[in-house]
Amino acid sequence: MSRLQSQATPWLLLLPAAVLLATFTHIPAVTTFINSFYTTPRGARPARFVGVEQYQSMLADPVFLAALKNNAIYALGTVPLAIGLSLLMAIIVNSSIRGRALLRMSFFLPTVLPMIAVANIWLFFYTPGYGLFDQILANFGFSSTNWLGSPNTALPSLMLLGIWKEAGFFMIFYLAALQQISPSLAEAAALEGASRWYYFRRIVFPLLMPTTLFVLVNALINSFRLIDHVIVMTRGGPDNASTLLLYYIYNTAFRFWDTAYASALTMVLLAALAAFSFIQFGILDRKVHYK
Amino acid sequence: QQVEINFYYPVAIGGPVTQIVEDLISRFEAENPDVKVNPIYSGTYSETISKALAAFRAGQPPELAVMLSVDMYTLVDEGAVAPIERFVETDEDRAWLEGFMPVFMSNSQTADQTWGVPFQRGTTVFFWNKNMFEEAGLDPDVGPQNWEEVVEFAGKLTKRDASGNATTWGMQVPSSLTSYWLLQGYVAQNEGKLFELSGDQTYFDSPEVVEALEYWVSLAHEHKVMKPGVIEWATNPKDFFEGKAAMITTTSGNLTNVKNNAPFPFGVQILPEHKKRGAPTSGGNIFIFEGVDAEKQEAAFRFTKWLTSAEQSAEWSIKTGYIAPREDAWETAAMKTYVEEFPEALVPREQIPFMVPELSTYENQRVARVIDDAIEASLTATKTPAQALADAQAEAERILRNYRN
Amino acid sequence: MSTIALPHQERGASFWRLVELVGCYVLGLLWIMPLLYAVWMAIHPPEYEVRFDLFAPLTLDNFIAAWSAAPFARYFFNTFVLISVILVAQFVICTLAAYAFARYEFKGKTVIFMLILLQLMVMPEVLLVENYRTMVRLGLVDTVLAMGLPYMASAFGIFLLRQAFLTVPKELDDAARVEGAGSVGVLLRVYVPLARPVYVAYGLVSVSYHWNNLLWPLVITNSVSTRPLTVGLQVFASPDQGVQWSIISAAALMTSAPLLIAFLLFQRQFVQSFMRAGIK
Amino acid sequence: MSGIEVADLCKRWGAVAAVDNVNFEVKPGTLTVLLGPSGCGKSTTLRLIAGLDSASAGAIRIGGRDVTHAPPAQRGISMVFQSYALFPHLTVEENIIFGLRVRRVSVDERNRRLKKASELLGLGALLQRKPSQLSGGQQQRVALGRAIVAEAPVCLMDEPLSNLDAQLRHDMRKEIRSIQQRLGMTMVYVTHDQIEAMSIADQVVLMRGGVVEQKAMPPELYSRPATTFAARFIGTPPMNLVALSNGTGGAVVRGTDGPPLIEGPGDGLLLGLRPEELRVGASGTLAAEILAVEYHGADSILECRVGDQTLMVRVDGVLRNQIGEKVWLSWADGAAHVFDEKSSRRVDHRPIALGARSEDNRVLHSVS
Amino acid sequence: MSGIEVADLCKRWGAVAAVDNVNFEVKPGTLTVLLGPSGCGKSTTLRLIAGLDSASAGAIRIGGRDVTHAPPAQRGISMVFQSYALFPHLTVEENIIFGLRVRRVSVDERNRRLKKASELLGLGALLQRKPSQLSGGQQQRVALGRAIVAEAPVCLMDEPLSNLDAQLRHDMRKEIRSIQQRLGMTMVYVTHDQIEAMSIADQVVLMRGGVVEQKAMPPELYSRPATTFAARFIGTPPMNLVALSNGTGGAVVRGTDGPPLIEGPGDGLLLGLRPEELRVGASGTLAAEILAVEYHGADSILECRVGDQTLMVRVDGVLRNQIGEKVWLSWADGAAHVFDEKSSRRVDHRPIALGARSEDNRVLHSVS
Ligand SMILES: Nc1ncnc2c1ncn2[C@@H]1O[C@H](COP(=O)(O)OP(=O)(O)OP(=O)(O)O)[C@@H](O)[C@H]1O
Ligand SMILES: Nc1ncnc2c1ncn2[C@@H]1O[C@H](COP(=O)(O)OP(=O)(O)OP(=O)(O)O)[C@@H](O)[C@H]1O
Ligand SMILES: [Mg+2]
Ligand SMILES: [Mg+2]
Repeated sequence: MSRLQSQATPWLLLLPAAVLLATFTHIPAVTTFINSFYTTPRGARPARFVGVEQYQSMLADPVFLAALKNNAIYALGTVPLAIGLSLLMAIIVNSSIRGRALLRMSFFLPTVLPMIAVANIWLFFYTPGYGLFDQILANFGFSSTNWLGSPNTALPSLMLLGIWKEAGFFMIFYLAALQQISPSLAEAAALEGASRWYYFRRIVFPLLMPTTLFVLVNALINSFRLIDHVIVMTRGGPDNASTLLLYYIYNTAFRFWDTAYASALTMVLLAALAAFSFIQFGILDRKVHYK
Repeated sequence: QQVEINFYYPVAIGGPVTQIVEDLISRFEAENPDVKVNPIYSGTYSETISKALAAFRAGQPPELAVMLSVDMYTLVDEGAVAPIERFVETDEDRAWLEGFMPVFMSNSQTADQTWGVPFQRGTTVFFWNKNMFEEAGLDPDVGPQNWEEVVEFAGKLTKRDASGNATTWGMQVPSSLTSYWLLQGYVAQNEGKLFELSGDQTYFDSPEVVEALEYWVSLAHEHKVMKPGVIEWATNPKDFFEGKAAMITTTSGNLTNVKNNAPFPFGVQILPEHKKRGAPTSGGNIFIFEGVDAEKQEAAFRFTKWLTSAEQSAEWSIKTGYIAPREDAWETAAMKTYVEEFPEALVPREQIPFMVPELSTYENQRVARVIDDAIEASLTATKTPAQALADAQAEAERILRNYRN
Repeated sequence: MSTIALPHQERGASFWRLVELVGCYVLGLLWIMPLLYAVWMAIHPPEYEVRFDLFAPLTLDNFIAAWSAAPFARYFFNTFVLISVILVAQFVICTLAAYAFARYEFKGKTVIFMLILLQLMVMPEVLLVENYRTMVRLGLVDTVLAMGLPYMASAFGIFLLRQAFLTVPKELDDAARVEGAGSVGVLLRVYVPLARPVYVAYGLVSVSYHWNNLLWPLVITNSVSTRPLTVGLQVFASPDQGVQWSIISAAALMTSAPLLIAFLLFQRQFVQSFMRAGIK
Repeated sequence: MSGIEVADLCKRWGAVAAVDNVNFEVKPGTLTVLLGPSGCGKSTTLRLIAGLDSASAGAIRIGGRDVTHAPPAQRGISMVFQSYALFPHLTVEENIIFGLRVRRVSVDERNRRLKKASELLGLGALLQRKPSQLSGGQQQRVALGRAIVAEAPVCLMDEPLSNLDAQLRHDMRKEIRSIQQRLGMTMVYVTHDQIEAMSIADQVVLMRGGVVEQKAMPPELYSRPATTFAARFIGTPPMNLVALSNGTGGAVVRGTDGPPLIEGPGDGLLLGLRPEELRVGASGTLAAEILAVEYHGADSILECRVGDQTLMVRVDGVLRNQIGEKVWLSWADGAAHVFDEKSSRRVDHRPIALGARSEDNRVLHSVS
Repeated sequence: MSGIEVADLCKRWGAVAAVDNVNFEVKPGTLTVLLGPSGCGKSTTLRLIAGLDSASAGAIRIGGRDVTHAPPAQRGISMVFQSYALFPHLTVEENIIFGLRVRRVSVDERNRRLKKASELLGLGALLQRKPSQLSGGQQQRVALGRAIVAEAPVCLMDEPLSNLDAQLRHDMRKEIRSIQQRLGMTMVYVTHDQIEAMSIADQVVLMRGGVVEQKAMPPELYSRPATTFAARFIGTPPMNLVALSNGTGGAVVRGTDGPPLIEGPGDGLLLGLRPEELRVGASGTLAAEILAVEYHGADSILECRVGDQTLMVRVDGVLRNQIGEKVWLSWADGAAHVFDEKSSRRVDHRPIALGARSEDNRVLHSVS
């Protein structure tokens, strides 16, 4: 067991992972950054250095601004709701309620299914006139709504699907965290005369803080990463009312073939993701740590 | 030695298209044992060009693909497709190429070369539900003939429940994708035009275009005879079958679909006129790709020629509802029988004299998206048509500026 | 029966207890409803899509129609190959890296670990433009390999396995070494078998992730012979004109069926796997 | 100040009776230890008293009031858990006053009690720390503090020291006892450690398989074990139980022919002799052969064969005897206990007075 | 059969020396115990011998061969770990033959050794179980089995019994000793339990803070501790160390004015008296006041004040004396140990013979 050999071993073990990660994460991130300062090469015309021009046109691009705004609304709308619901679900499923397994299944099932499949199914629910939602609402005297066809409802419709799909996923994390809480804490609180709500507010919720943080960051990332339902249900429409950032990148790169502009857009996305990781490692992690 | 070629095709209409394509291919292969054609179903038109261009850029293009005729400039700009003239050698070849109707060729030629071969071409036509016409006291055999009549009929046909919510809309025009195409019909009827055939100039903010869009929007907002917001292409025929819409405009490619699925007698006619008759062409051409062996290109050409010859054109038209783009196709026996049994099939053909080429520019996908957005914005009342079109024109200018020199 | 179980509390408030209970079940029903409805649509003739009738005739026609309308068999096969390739590669690559992090000390360990964790934020689909170019350069566009490659070195997998390896008692490692096993021997004979539940958990999470993944495969595949189910479904369900919801439902359910069935059969393992994967 | 009465208490988990008709009384201001091997129902009994589980049958009275169906918070009890059950996200101070906050005790009162408890337990410097920043002993003190500030008349403790090391356990035990006596608390204390039980209790309730085996003060438990189980559970090494049989002149050790040790027949009886009460000498009552010697420093444990039975003998210091050597065992008159083999209960007996016997011509029975 | 020599062994973790110049020798076929408090470097020493850590300095020889830099597998050792280190995914059988598989021992040979070991340890019926299906004692046996089949001349054990309960620990200890002797293994055994060390060892190496405090056979360690640390580490309660001071006629207990206990000056000396060697009576050598009594069943521990110092006394059974009562302490002549306070090393002394003293007019010094 020579010294040299034992020092080389970890590097050899890391090599395949490092090469792949560098090739598909680190180097692309850097080249994206570089490419965002050039134009898109087309046919006979090669790429040309244009400095920050791509970023300037981005600021003047109404679609980009709409995408940014939509994504912010999407995140702010889905994340807190999904987290709140998932916590509620976790608490339900963690209790001794009859039919726990069935409830857990119904909460979790949407998570397992492909987004593309459920989006296609939901597409029908949103169909004006005879879709599920309109059928149900018709019973209460509501008129038919063009859910995906109106700018006011298109994004919220996507958000609803997003919440439905994600809440069960986050529930699992809360469930795991709840099961980590020693039952003797509940007993100690009961002995002291704490009500259920008090116990939840003062003990359970604070103890779940690390989980909440983890879920929060994941939910934020997902809200910028998952666009399958946009592709299927609205294609960003109407009039970009439901265009999300990554969808716009996808469109720009693979529909309009403007890869340089797409690179600049990607940099914005990366900046957003970096901000989330900053939330996790920078600010909140310190506050919620008690271990 | 067998030559293998890949054939991307989209499905843009209802019906068992995949099967029809496969049938045709197996017949071609029987006649040409040295060629093997792999049909690859590639989704919508826009997905098809995405895929095909992606594959081309990756150095593995399909030998041929059915893509929107209007994507010609994009494809030419990329250097992705080969001019058809390169393969035309014999007189027979020349006769075949000249046999296409000129209106379809205007979207297929630029720089004195033909880049795509008209294949699944269509136009928009007008359908109505005869039962509802009768209920509303209209003559079930005559559709509305002009813009005003459309509004009038639709008003009569729109049904509302006690609380005033519409249960049936008088008129429905789809607007979820490539809605510029329907706008183009209105624009043509209004004696205007959307773009220059050179592919580097648009006229989105011209008064004729603005009026046309204002008319369309007025159906929903002023006259309240059309469902507000964006109407899905996919659900439009379904709404018609379900009785949620009494009159619809949709692609002629839906003829067969409507014929098979409408549970009531229906009427079909060319689009109503305004200042004059007018309608856009639409649909896909077959493109032969660069970047593959000459031998394969040649096989692709042979397949293209076979597929668009009179016999096959007629068959394709009969089975799908697309317009056969060649005069000689209409002369075939099969076609003649079909038209006798189903006279409605003649309707798209009637429209040919009034047709204008579909919007086609450089960066066509992007420009189309710009005008589509403007239409959606107007239909959803986020902007006035004039404002939306002015914005769209500015954006189109920005995009196309680079292509003028 | 209380949602947060405190012993012996609030016995009297049975009315609110009941309201609460009903609330729980309503939420559960609401959540499963979309799927039940999809199943309803898929197993009845199209006429019943929009008409709810308990006695509507059952049919498998929708499935048959969907199956014959697109080469789903091929798509299933592609997905299966894709998932197998990814899973095997992930297991091997992540195991090696995780072992290095769990049991070796070397310079820059923390920095490298951080760099790897970066991928938790920046998934390959975020960089799809550049990754596409890379694949073009490698000549891999429209191959199964291209679909899988960016995911093979999974930061999540490395992290998870590292955690698992860290919980392996040092004494077991020592014992194996005293008994004569070398580095690789210790890894294969001790760490890997002991981390088996984590492999199962990670495997399930990974399978469901890649079964469901759409964007990257959509971008990188062109042809039927590589397209996975999700892309196949996307292509299938997006004709511009006219759709039949019952057939789309059937197709959507069909593409989800293996996961759905696996989930129903192994619900516990699934939930526990995700839970295990979630505990960090 | 309230005493506790546990009457006919039963707790069934499905078919298993974890607690089976348990009766005992804890006098106000005294400390009762529930002692017994793992799984005997100690914790269950305690949890029933606390109201954390509900009784299948029987009654619990605290301070004369029937609390069998009262929720825990209304029983006037505080409790210290084995794992301390400290809230990990709260500081020591917040942990201690948690219950006072819940009960909306006034801030002044809260501070007064906190001050008193933290002085009593020496926690003053730790009040702002989180539990994870404390040692095991300090955590234990915090748990104790939480119980003290409640100023509940009754305090329940479930193996409160089992997570601590031996030295700390010893110190904390003294501390708990002293606080209990100083504050005059009524305390029920669960442990499976007999030394802990003996050194801390006013009364020991020895349990086994859900039933009470013996209730007694510690010295009585040691000197008059009621059953063979009690006899062997207390003391290390445990009491030797030697089977007797009928012999001439009284009961003899089975497998030997004398001497008679107690009056009357011996069949079905067991003679109990504690290892530390046996003496080894060149003369004595029973002839024995040394099988093994284990050296412990202060004392050594001898394994001796008498007849066909093995006895442990504890002797001080290093033994000079050799393995295989033959010796005589003797004991004081009061040191012998007799049990019925079948019921395993203690029976009264009359010992036969036996002088030390010098080595004689008796033949030791060897076992083949 | 190989002995072990550990010469000037050092192990530093950063700045801390976990093992500091340790020397000892283990004769072939004997059992040496490494004893000491937590963190004293026992495990580290053992791991250095095993080759699981590498030495910072010094040498290790096994069977005369220098193995300081050899990997564990080439040192001819087997090892039993504190937590047994059984592979939870393998059956008992697979666990036992793990090493033989790794070393590609032939199947026949493997079966032969497995059979032998499982007979020796009574594991025959358990071979197909997983470790989790075994009791602690059975798991321990399997760990032992794995060490035995290796047929390595040297066996190392790191607190192999610390996870077992008292009774089982006692039995297994005897079993290990008997196997070690029967197979003639050379064994190094780590424990922090002095009773365990005393009862099993041929030689005890007592460690503290990385250095060897004393190497000796068990009785010598008890009867002639080399340092105050050794004196207090062996025995419970630990040896009383009483500070002496100069007095008339010899050294007296500090804070008293007599009687003189040893010849010469007393300043800077400590008198060591084991609690179990002190006698309490109405007469004796030292006057004392009883501060506390702790009852343990077989014996009681008295806390007594002598001068300004506190002594523990172990007496048998229940004590009839009261707290606050004044008594006399006495001890046998050989029972006194004397240490230098500064170096804490043992020093020779000449005791002054003292007859029992009847209660007289001496005034007990009370501490203010
Ligand atoms: N929640 C429960 N469900 C079913 N059985 C239980 C439950 N709690 C305890 N038991 C059973 O009741 C019996 C008594 O358990 P209890 O915890 O009171 O024992 P204990 O004396 O405290 O033991 P230990 O010293 O191990 O803590 C055991 O057999 C146990 O398995
Ligand atoms: N890997 C390590 N890195 C740094 N310090 C260590 C390491 N291993 C042990 N030490 C330190 O070395 C000293 C001796 O540790 P060792 O484990 O040998 O003690 P021990 O006598 O076995 O104690 P215990 O009875 O608690 O097992 C301790 O102070 C410990 O903190
Ligand atoms: Mg217990
Ligand atoms: Mg150790």
